[in-house]
Amino acid sequence: MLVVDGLVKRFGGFTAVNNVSFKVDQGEILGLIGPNGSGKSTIFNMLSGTFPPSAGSIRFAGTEIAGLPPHRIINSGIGRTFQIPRPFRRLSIFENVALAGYYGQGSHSRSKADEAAERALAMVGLPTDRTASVDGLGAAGLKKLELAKAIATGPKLLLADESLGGLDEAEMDQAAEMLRKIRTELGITIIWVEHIMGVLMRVVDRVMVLDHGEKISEGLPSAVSHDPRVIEVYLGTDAHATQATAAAAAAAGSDPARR
Amino acid sequence: QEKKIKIGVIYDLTGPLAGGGSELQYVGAKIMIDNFIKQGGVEGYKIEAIYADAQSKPDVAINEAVRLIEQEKVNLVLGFFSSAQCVPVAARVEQLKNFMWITTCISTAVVENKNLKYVFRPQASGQQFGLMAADMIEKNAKAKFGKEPKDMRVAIIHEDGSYGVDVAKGNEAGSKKAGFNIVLKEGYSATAPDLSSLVTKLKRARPDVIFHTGYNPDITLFARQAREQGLKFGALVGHGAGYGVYEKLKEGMGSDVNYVFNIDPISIWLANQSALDPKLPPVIKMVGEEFDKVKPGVAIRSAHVGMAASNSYVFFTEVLPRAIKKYGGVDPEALRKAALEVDLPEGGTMLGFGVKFAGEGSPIAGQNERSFPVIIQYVDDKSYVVWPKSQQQREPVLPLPKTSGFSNQ
Amino acid sequence: MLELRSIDAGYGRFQALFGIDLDVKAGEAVGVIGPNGAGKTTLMRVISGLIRPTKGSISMQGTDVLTTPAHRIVSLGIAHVPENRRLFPRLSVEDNLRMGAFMPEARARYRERMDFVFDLFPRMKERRNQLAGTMSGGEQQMCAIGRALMSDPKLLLLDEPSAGLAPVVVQQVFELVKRIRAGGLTVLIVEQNVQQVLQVVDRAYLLEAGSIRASGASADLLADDSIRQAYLGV
Amino acid sequence: MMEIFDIYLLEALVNGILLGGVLALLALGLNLIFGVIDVTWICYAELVMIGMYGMYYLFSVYGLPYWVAAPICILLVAALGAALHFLVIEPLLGAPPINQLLATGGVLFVLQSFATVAFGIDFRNLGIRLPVLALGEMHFSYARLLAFVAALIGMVAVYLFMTRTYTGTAIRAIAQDRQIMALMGVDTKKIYLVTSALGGGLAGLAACLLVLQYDVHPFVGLSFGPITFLICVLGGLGNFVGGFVAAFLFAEIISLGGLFSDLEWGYVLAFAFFIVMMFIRPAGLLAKRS
Amino acid sequence: MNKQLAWGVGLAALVALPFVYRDPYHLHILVLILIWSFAYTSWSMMGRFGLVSLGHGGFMGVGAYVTALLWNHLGVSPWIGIPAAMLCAGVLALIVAYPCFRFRITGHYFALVTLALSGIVLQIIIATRDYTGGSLGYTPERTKGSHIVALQFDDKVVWYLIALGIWAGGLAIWYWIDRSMSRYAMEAISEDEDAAAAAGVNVTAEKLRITVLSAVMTAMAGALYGQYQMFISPDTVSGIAVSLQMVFAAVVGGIYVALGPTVGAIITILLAEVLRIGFGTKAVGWDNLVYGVLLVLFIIFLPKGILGSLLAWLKSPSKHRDG
Ligand SMILES: Nc1ncnc2c1ncn2[C@@H]1O[C@H](COP(=O)(O)OP(=O)(O)OP(=O)(O)O)[C@@H](O)[C@H]1O
Ligand SMILES: Nc1ncnc2c1ncn2[C@@H]1O[C@H](COP(=O)(O)OP(=O)(O)OP(=O)(O)O)[C@@H](O)[C@H]1O
Ligand SMILES: [Mg+2]
Ligand SMILES: [Mg+2]
Repeated sequence: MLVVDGLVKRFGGFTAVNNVSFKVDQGEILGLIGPNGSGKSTIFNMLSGTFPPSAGSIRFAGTEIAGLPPHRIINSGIGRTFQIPRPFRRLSIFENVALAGYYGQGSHSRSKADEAAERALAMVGLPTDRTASVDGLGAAGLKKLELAKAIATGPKLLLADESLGGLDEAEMDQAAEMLRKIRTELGITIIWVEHIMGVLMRVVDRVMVLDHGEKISEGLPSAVSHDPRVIEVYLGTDAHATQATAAAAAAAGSDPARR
Repeated sequence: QEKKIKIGVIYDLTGPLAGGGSELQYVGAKIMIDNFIKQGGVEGYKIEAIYADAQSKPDVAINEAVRLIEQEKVNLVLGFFSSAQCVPVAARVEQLKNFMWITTCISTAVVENKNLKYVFRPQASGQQFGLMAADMIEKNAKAKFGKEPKDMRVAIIHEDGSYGVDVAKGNEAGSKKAGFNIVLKEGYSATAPDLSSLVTKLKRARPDVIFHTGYNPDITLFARQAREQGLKFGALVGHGAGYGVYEKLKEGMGSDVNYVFNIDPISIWLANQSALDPKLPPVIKMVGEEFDKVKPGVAIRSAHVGMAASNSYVFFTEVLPRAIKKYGGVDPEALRKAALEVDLPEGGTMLGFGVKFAGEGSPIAGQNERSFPVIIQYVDDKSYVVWPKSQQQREPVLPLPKTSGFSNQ
Repeated sequence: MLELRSIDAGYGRFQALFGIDLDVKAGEAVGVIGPNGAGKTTLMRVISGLIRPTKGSISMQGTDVLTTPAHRIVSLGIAHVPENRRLFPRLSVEDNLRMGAFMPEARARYRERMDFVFDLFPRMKERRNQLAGTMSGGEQQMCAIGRALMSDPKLLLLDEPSAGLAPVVVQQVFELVKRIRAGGLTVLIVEQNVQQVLQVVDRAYLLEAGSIRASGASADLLADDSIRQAYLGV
Repeated sequence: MMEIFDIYLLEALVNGILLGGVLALLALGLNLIFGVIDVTWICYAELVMIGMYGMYYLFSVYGLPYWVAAPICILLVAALGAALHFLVIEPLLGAPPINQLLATGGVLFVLQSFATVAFGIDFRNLGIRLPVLALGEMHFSYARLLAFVAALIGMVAVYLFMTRTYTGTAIRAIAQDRQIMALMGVDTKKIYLVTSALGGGLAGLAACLLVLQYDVHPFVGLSFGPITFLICVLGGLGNFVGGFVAAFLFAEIISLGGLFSDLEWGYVLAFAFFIVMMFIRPAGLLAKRS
Repeated sequence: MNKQLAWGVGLAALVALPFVYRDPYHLHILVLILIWSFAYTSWSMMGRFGLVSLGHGGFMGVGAYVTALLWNHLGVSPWIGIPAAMLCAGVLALIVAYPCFRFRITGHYFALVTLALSGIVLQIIIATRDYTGGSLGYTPERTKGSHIVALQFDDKVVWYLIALGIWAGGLAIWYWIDRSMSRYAMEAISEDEDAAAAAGVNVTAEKLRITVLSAVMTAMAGALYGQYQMFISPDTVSGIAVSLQMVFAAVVGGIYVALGPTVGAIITILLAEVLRIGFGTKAVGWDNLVYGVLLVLFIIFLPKGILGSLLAWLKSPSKHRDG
């Protein structure tokens, strides 16, 4: 459903993303990993229209979306979360999500927006009353809110940037579970950026690895976690690699939802 | 019940116009009003004055006028320095059928084609100022400059407010009539931080005479930059406002102020007293003494003070008594009828001119048809009336003698 | 080295910490773990003087921290790497590091410290002129730790230093914590990554809802079943 | 048409540069306050006005020599800047920026009316008349040359101070994250004090030089206030070199615009230029493009 | 329900007022307060969302001058002239605001671009004095007596009712926006444009809509002011001073609550009048000094504005701890 070809982003003289091409299939969860500063968030920013690519094409559901303004892209069915949560503090939790429901779907209907908000909030497990304030949310709550906002825009493709950062282990499991549910229940395709391998590898179908803005590896989690380059630049040599491999293996063996 | 006339007096005591001359006008009017209060009023009517500060803002002037008329129930409003205030206030006064006695605002636009019934201005108009300036140069061109009028190069520069624009119109009309070669005509904002390109243009245009209308900071800024950039010319003719306040002019221009011309209603202290109505000289003396009490140590008493004092005096001696005696009161209608009947010959006011208002039907209804300004020249810290001939105290010094820094000789 | 006695603290009318007692001895590495919103960050802020407790006492090497003005607390040898990095986004990396050495005591050794930080994070040397705000999350975290180290502290407070970092870097950070300790620095570290942090620290406190629920040597905590279940997801 | 390219054009060009010096001098302190620590002093030009009155009183009334009066005046305005900070800005540091803008707008009002009440409405002037530099047909004012040189030296000094010293770096940092400055061992109050005093001092410096060229009256600030703000933004907030260049551009537009057309259209042109530049280079003239 | 009743009663009382109390000067002040309240409310439409415009003096000037110029030169009735003027202001707002929003010019930058705009409008009015009367000001030509086509009435009561209606209309628009999704969008935009865009909001379009609405309403206020005062001048309806005056009054009253700008208008206008009359010419300049000091104090101690702070105080559970 998403075909990216030769994507490039330069900041001044610095190339943050260099000629990256990939595909995402309907209904899959693609893990996007790579060292800090390798260009993951930058790719998200281009996919969601936050800024235009310097070169390359992005085709989503058959139409070219590279360089479109963000609201058009969101309306066409791409939703995103931010790495560092960016809630609207002057709006209530419900209003935050209803806003996304109203504008994100391009339908501009009040009742549909409220409906979407209620569904999204229930999905992530946040209160659905209209007045609860954002200020009461902790780190985990804010991450959930980010997700709820993204879901409420009614995306076909969800870009999730580090949904687990700052969560404790139990919460991470919950979040991972949630992503899976979003995929299965709402049929939303997901690209997921994450540094916590133990969780990521368990959930994703496929992994793509970036380094210095270039794609260095792509494939099944079990394969990627054995890739020596990936281990060198990203996983490190010890526990993580093993943990990742273990997670990938465990998932492959136990999860019936996987083909 | 006690008989009383309530007068609302409005000038700018704060804001940029205050220092431009409005405050001096206020002093002059107040001296005269206090004088009549001290005398116990006029024809059995006690006088009560309510003063207001228009803060150099037209909307404040409107509000104050409305308040004085509707709230304080004054019988008339008197004063006003800026034409930008006179125009709307006059319209309001007409609408409210009150009475307005303008001592200053000189813009022709205040009365022209307005068909004002209740508004009177004993003062000369801005265009008269401009015409007078051109007249003096025309008559002296051959003798002093050795040129035909058509060879005279004149430049007209002015602040772009109501005042400067109006006077400049007069300058232009007069120059055209005289056949001068107008080499430059340009307006600028009185708050402009820089006039150097204007000076450069003047240098390029090489005028014999510069007609300048400005307030104060811009006049000194112009003079300073003209000197610094080496502008030379044969005469500088100013038109009141800032040019009327010699003290400040001297402070800003230093010795360059020598031989500068200024057009204003004559300073009452310069008026040829022998040609005035004999009851006026003692009044002039009184105003001078009172003024010295308010502002001690001033070298040349400002013409502004006398202007407001004289114009107020006309109201108290000509309009008010007639209204009370002949028309039975101080209501606007009585005041209006009385004002229309004022008929003073030349020499009938401290400013030398007479008073006769244009009546209904005239395109300048409410304007004193007998008023005229005079041209004075500052020479060695003194001022002399040099134009028109009838008032002349000495011949104008034209063109600038070599001793002046601006001299193009 | 650092002693907290019955500290109460909060934000306005909201109380976040209740009677906290905590000790850190010189040369030790101590961890603080606990669920979101437990008050871990608040605890760190209290120690570095960003917020003042409503009750209790804190002393650093015998000096009363609470009577020291906030900006002098760094001079006592306490450096705080705040949650979410909090860099100066429109200053260059180098200027950010300079700010870390603002105290007169630290300025003298500026070059030396700078080299130390650049050795630790070669990426920072590469990006020294980039504006901090335009760097990736991980780069920013490095810069924040580097900035704290510039003041040559005795006690380093780390608030979730591994958040958002790539696994290699997380390992590096924990390596670094070990190295810093080896260099004689005392470390107090708040982490969500319980598994790993317990491998680096000697002791840890478990904070829940503003109170200390448990404390002990890392090995003991790792062995504790209830803790394993609640925080290790095992 | 050719006749326009004469010696007078050159003179206007140079005069534009000299006016640029005056504007650059004014923009210097404002750039520090507004551009760097992100605090709005709408009343900046009014501080200059008070400084000019200070010079008038010290020089003309108390008879101090100019070179003695000037430093005193600078200190005076510096103190005023610090006071402005502690009385008005400090309580508003946490409030929305618009409140700061308005509070200092109120101070503008207060200073104008204070000057009216305290110094009267008269126009004052030192009466110092500096010599003139004449090069053939062209004449230039020493007062402006002086301002130009002061602006240049001031710009370089402030630039070095901001980039080379710890205090300078802290000043640049403080607007970005005030709360954690304490973690760096920075006393934020002191930094604000230093910056405000410095900004005030620069306003004082401008006052000392402007008073040689302009009459002082309570409303003299109106001539300079808005234009100074525009220059800071045009140059890029906090960018001292940019501010310097912007001042000259603005001055040239006013000067040449005034030469080629009416003086009053010169300003329309300058304002329009500002708006257009904002669209072309929103981050300032010298900003690197992304 | 109760609230609506209170509103109804309040409005009825306001409508009835001039028939009971007819002191002309006080009515004059009331009309001014209503017209300015409407202008300040218009400004706050965008000001409350962090779009600080210093260009509204320009829009007001366009509203007043276009209406008057059309009437005097072409004889176009203000009934057509006012909509035309509003259109002009809207187009002007569009021309300036579109690139601003497109190029992400926000905060200080936006404020100063708009400041330049009001400077330009002012200068143009002055420079084209042959048509606009320049700084002398401009007077719509009078017709005799009350003339509906000319929108000129001698009776202050008529003006009072017109101003009241417009003012109430302004509030209605405020409430309409307040309850629409646009408010959510604008709140979101004012906090974080990228995040708002990621929620699907067309940031540029939303900002433009509110800006144009605000400009158009302000132009209407300018036109009404001109029709009522029968005099406009660059100083009273245009330029930077007028822009600042709007921002001042609105913020002093409170820009986040509907009646805040109205309270701001009441306070600033009354305060200025009372102080000026109180000090009179006995202590020249003191009224402005006191006025300025009071404004500064209001802003420092009531950062949410007078009404905003009052409401917050009434709502806060412990009434004695106001922040
Ligand atoms: N600035 C603040 N104002 C008001 N309440 C706050 C503030 N900061 C934190 N809190 C509240 O104080 C409590 C403790 O917060 P704290 O940040 O110390 O938790 P934490 O343990 O660090 O959590 P996390 O793991 O999410 O970082 C929370 O309930 C939080 O909502
Ligand atoms: N606006 C910008 N200007 C200059 N450089 C930028 C800008 N935005 C990002 N970069 C650089 O681009 C590179 C890629 O950044 P990006 O945020 O995409 O990394 P990331 O893969 O998301 O890293 P992390 O996992 O740490 O979040 C980084 O080196 C960053 O410094
Ligand atoms: Mg990222
Ligand atoms: Mg925390």
